[in-house]
Amino acid sequence: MPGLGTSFGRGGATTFQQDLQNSDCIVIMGSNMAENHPVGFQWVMEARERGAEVIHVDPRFTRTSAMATKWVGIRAGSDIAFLGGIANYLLQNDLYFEEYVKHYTNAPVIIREEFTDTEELDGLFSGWDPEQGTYDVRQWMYEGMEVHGSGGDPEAGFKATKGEQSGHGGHGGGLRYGEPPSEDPDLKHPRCVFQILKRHFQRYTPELVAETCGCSADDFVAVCEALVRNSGRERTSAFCYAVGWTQHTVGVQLIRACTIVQQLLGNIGRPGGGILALRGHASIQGSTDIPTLYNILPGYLSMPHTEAYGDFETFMKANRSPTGWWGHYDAYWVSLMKAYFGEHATDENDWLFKKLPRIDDDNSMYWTLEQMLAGNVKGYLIAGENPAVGNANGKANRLALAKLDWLVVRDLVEIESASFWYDSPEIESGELKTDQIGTEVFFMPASAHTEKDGSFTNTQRLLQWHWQATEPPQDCRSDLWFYFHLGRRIKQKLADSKDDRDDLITALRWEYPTHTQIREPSAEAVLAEISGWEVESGRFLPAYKELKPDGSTACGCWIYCGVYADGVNQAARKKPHWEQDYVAAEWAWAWPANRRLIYNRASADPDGKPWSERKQYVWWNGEKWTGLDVPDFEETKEPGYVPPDDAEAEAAIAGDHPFIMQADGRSWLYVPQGLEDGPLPTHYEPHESPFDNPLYGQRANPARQQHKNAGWDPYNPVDGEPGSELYPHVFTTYRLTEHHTAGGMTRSVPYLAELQPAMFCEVSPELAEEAGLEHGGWATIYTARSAIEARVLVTERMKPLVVQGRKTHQIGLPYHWGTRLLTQGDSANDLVHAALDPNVHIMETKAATCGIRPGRRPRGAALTEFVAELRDQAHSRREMSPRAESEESRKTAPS
Amino acid sequence: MTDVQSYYGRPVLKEPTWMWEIPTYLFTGGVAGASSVVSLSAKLFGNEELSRRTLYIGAAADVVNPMLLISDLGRPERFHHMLRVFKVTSPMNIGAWVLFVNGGASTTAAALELLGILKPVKLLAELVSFLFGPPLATYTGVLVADTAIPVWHEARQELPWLFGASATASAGAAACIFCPPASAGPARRLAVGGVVAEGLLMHAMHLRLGETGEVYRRGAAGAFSTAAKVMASSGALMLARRGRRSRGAAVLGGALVCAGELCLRFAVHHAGKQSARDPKYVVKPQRERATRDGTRATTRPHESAASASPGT
Amino acid sequence: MKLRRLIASWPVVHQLKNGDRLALGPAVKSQRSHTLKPRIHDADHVVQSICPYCAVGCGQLVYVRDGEVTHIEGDPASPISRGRLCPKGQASKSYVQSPLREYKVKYRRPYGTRWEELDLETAMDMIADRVIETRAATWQAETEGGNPANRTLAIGNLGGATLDNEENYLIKKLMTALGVVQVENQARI
Amino acid sequence: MSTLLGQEPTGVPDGHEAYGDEQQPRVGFFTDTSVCIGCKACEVACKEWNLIPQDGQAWTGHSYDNTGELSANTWRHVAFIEQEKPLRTNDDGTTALRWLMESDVCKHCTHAACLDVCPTGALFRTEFGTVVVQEDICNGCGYCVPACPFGVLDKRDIPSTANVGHQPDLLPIFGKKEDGRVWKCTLCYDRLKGGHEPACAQACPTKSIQFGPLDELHARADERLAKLEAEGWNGAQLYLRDPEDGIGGAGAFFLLLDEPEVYGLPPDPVVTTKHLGSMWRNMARAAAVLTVAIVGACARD
Repeated sequence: MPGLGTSFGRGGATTFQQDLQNSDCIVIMGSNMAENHPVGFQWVMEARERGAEVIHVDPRFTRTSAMATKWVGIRAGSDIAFLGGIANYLLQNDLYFEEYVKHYTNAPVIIREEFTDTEELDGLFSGWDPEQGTYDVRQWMYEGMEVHGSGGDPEAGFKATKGEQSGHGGHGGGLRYGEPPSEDPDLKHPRCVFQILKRHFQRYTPELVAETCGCSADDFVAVCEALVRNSGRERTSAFCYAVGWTQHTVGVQLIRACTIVQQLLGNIGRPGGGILALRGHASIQGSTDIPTLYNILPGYLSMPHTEAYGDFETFMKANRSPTGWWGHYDAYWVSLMKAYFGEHATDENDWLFKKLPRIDDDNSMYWTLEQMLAGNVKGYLIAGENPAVGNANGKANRLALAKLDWLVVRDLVEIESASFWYDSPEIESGELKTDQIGTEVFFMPASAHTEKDGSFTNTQRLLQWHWQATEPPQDCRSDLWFYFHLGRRIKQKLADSKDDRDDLITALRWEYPTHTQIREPSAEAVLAEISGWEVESGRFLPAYKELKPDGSTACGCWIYCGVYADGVNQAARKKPHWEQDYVAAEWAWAWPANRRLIYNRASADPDGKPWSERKQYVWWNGEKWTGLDVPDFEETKEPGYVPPDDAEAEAAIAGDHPFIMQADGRSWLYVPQGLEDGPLPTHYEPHESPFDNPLYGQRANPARQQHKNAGWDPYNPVDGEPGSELYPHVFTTYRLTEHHTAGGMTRSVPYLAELQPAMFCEVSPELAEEAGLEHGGWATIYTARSAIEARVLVTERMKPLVVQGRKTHQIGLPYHWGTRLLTQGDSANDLVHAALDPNVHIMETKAATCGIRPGRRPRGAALTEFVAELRDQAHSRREMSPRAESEESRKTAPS
Repeated sequence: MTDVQSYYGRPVLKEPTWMWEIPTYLFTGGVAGASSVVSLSAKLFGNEELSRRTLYIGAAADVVNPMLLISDLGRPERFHHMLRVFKVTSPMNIGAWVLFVNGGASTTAAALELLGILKPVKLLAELVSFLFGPPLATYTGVLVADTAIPVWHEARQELPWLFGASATASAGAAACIFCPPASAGPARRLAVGGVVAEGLLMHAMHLRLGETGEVYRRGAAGAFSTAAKVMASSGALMLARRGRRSRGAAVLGGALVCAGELCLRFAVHHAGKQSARDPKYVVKPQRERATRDGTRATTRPHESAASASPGT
Repeated sequence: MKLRRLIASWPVVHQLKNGDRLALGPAVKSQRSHTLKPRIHDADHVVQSICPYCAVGCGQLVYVRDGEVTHIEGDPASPISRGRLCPKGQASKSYVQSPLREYKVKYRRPYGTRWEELDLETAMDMIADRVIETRAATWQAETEGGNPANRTLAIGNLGGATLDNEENYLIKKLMTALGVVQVENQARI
Repeated sequence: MSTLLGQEPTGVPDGHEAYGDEQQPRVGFFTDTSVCIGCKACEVACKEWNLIPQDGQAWTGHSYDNTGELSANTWRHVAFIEQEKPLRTNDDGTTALRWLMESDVCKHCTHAACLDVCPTGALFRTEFGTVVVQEDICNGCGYCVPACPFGVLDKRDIPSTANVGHQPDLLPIFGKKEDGRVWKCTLCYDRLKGGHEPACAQACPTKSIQFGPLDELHARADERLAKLEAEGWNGAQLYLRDPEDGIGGAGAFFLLLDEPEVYGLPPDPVVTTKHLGSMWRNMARAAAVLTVAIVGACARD
């Protein structure tokens, strides 16, 4: 996530789960860790048993809250106000870790004059272009810093790096020798980051937090005090978050807000500190590192855009940061091309740069969805994902599948995405008719994890190998098998093509050893390629330091370089934990360079001494950096090292700057480039919210992506608009311990199906009373998109909140259910709209508005009518007096 | 009883899984047990008619008994596992042995009687069955009482007596049906006396059970116990008033008493199920006892040191 | 002889002989109970694996006999999970052996009303052809603006967060070579 | 059943000592509900290991508990109780809300009624001091079902599954389709014999379920209780830890945060065979009187 990436330099969790046991205070927010990561939660319990405070801030009282020493209930989608409030509390009361902030963050850096803050512009930053609905990010730059290509220079034909790829410091712009041109070490300059930050959050007072989040000011202050009490030289606090933070139209900025708090408290790079991003899938971290994403190549290298780049050199110049480890961008790039195309990629042909496919600004999942609905997408391959249930606006996703010419679905069981053509809710409602759907569907049975070798990258950047236990039965095949043999066939069929478009296919290195009669490709051979080797000697590379820009090295993913060092599968190391210390450096392999707790140079003070005995981790012993972990720093670079004026790349990082991926070696409180919606997090209301923004005239994130005028994604009227009263409540979706995501892996398991056998909604006794809901009965929940039914679970764990003096109800909806498998029910995602975060195009499943009424939903065509009727009623009311705010004047044609 | 806490009102105990066979067996077992005593006693005092008839009645019941028990088993083909062990701690195991011996003896005796051979062996068999009859007629009281079901366990003092009386009554009544009134005198006395005794014992049991006994006034148990009272007493009355003179009255009265006794066994059976179904019958008495005598089932913090006692 | 053995095996005899007078313990132990042992002791081999559900990354031990998974439990050696698993991870064997698991390719022809059987090889060949045809028909060498595009926007690939790194690597590598840019996974949603 | 021989109940499990030198130290469970996160891994681990059939998919609305109770097909059951009480008495009271979770299991009583009353010896005391139903012996008489003061044992009424050794009916006329046997937690007898800890204890993510020699567990539990008291936990108490209680203490005991009945547990259970001696004597008297009465009735001719 760029939230972490732009702040610290890498988009991965800064720490590892076992280290939570060293925390003195753990704040779990945007996550229901006990329920969704139960085994990882054992480390939180370890900490609690050692006396640590465990604080859970969440809209619901969950199994995590039950274990916490304190629970604070807040309104879904108000987290930035809460975190900004903490930052303000620290700044106003001088409770930040001064020495850490001064040396390790960009607090002293002075920002150029053009920059204007949301405080002045009523919720907008300078550079806002209302026509485009985007920011000109150049106005956010460090003072005196020349704007750097990928930093967003439209004239040069570049888009600002963003999304996952920006997760790397946004390449820092053209810094000379790693130091910003102008800074004020005393943090006094009115335009220095520290002062800007102070002003930015000055109105985020405890009272405002209470009014916005619906919690009490005392509870909020108690959390601040706990964090202060447990941070500093002697103590550290950690944050754990999950998609409760990411799945918002302000998802990235939400995580940014947390990074600011942790930077001010000096908790990054230190034992018991850090920010632990809790990922939901076995290899979701891996699928970003080695992306199955449109906008990046392995190791977060940019996919080329369609804008004119000129030649390879310009592209490199644009992407290579003069300073920091991104200074070797060309080495990483060329090594990747050598891995992809072998001898076909040469210096002469610019490593085939001209042949590479180009992306547009947005080719993300929901953009593709829109294209599918428009009939522009013909073929679709789905591997281990269930968009018909798991994606926002499920109806649109299912209707889109029906527009395809051909569809391949690979899974262990027949999921809803494979069966939409005969048993989807749209078949029931008559919106789809089986014999009128032209989609050709291939269901390909997949292998289970026990039937193939391979590695998962877990939530703490750890690559763990799983060995094959049995042969895949009958037609079941691994995805490795499927894509390898698909590629092989295509290569064969196009072998003698002279067509330009087939050049890359012909050039593609696609030779992997296979075994057994099904000819399963060797996963270890692929891992070896990912790790990389020296082309001449074939010597496996030990680390990315050895990658060269001259084509002499091949490496499929530079940040994974070394996972196959010495020809040994490092990810398969299984040395028992009782034979090593708690860091367990010899269990599997973590990127980068097997570092478990990254930025760990920050666990020592500027002079290289541990901040305290109690919290020592990595330190300077006089000759080199040493300690419990692999130092995340050049081993022999002295703490006092000052880069010379001509220094480049890592040489330009000073000895007291721990964030080596950043151009200036510091963590970024303020992000001058790399983000679409502002250098600082700002509280915006969710896209759909029953409330106005108490801080600014700008109600919601101005840069958020909406599908205005899109019939397939209608929105509820929001606060202030007539019609909003039809959708008065806030709902949030989530997972239960007993099921996994869209249910494809759990609704098929009898022992799990019986533990949570029905879709239900969680409501407070007060709401039940108001809406006439009966515990154990049925309720119908509806939005402008659709209506679903659920069993009613009335519980004290749901509390009505008083926000802006108004009582508001929140409704909890697990999203595991679909029309098939052992336990069936309506999909919560059918209610969710597809307005997106501008940086990563993620949807807002965690906070939107809805209505609820007792009883089961209408069946068949009556359902669509029911939804349309309410929607039209609401929208017609809105037409009468649309919200004044320009950005809100969207029309939504009923679908 | 709202003052009783429970887990969503769910039962603490499991309902007995026994089906209709068991209460029926409680009845037939009683008939068999008591009849074998009647048979030999009658012979002793020269009432050959009564003796022979009751011998047959007892034997007939003893043929039915194992069938009922086996058909109630979850794995009938394993019925013989009952005799795998000899467990004094298991009334059912002891019962199985008793039934085995008594049944064997009474049926042998009946067979020899029928064939009119091996007199001494038959006499021995009758003696054995005379000795095992009374335990057969009463152990079922222990069988039922030796459970966690409050309405059964708390009545452990009365149940063997109650079942004994019921057995006597039903054996007598059965004899009244199959025996000419002239020689059925003792049988009538047993039937009437049994019913009277049983009435008194029922009363005593209810006094002891108090609130726990209220299940006998509710649902199936209530219906059966009312039916039992009405039929048994009216039958007894009929036997007492006209049993000596009219064969018809004897048959009808005997049948009514038998039906009544059968209903009594079903009443007890259902009372047990109902008692298990509602947690209050388990929790309330235990909670009261716990607060009265102090419980050791839970250990509070301040006691924890003390409770680290030997024997663990 | 046989009878003697039968009598000797009669628990009642053990009761009297071996001091378990109440027949509560050793006397009544059945033959099965005597020879009982955990089925994982009969495994042909044990494999160290990783849980396929969330990203905690718990270690698993997969026990195999006659080519079938007979049991899956936590791997005590893992420093992360220390042998523990959540209900999902614990149910991995039932997931792998789900009663609903599909073992054969299923094919639905355009406008078809039912699944048809299709041989795996044929299916692979058909899919390869679909990719090639669609790509050829929708290839975009340049943008309207005349900038290089080298792509097709008519094919998309979804999924990856539940797959292995090696699988994701091949997907991205192949799709890039094919000019398929609409590659996405759950990390986005 | 020591009481039958006139002794008072002790902490020594009936039948355990009969093993002589085969005897192993008594093992059990200490279930500490103060760290239970209600994930139900124990329920699934148990079913996976013991190959227990699925138990039906009924949504109860009783918080997150859709299992309901221990039964023939559920040997670990996690109870969920939502209360408007603070978790700690010393809380600032801002969140007077707590969610109790407890993983229930067979108690493996020191004096076990089910074991006493079993007429076939299918139930027996193992060398580890645990109480186990032998599936190859049980004939489904069902006597242990009402005998258990905790309502643990139950008859399996669903068709026998392949994994449980099901013999063909010897008596077709009485033959039954259902499994018909009684099932309960075996404390993973087979795993114990193989030197492994029970499946539920190994799975438990937070070690709310602890397995080990009973005396070690007792020490640990007492320590834990003291700690919780110091931290001011609301209603912390040990359940069935005391060898002087009505069942002579349990092999599987608990740390609860409220009264037992709140979790569906009996507040003061007593082994049902405690009074069996007097019951036998009482029966003897009844039998004697019955004999006399009948003889007397016949004598009056």
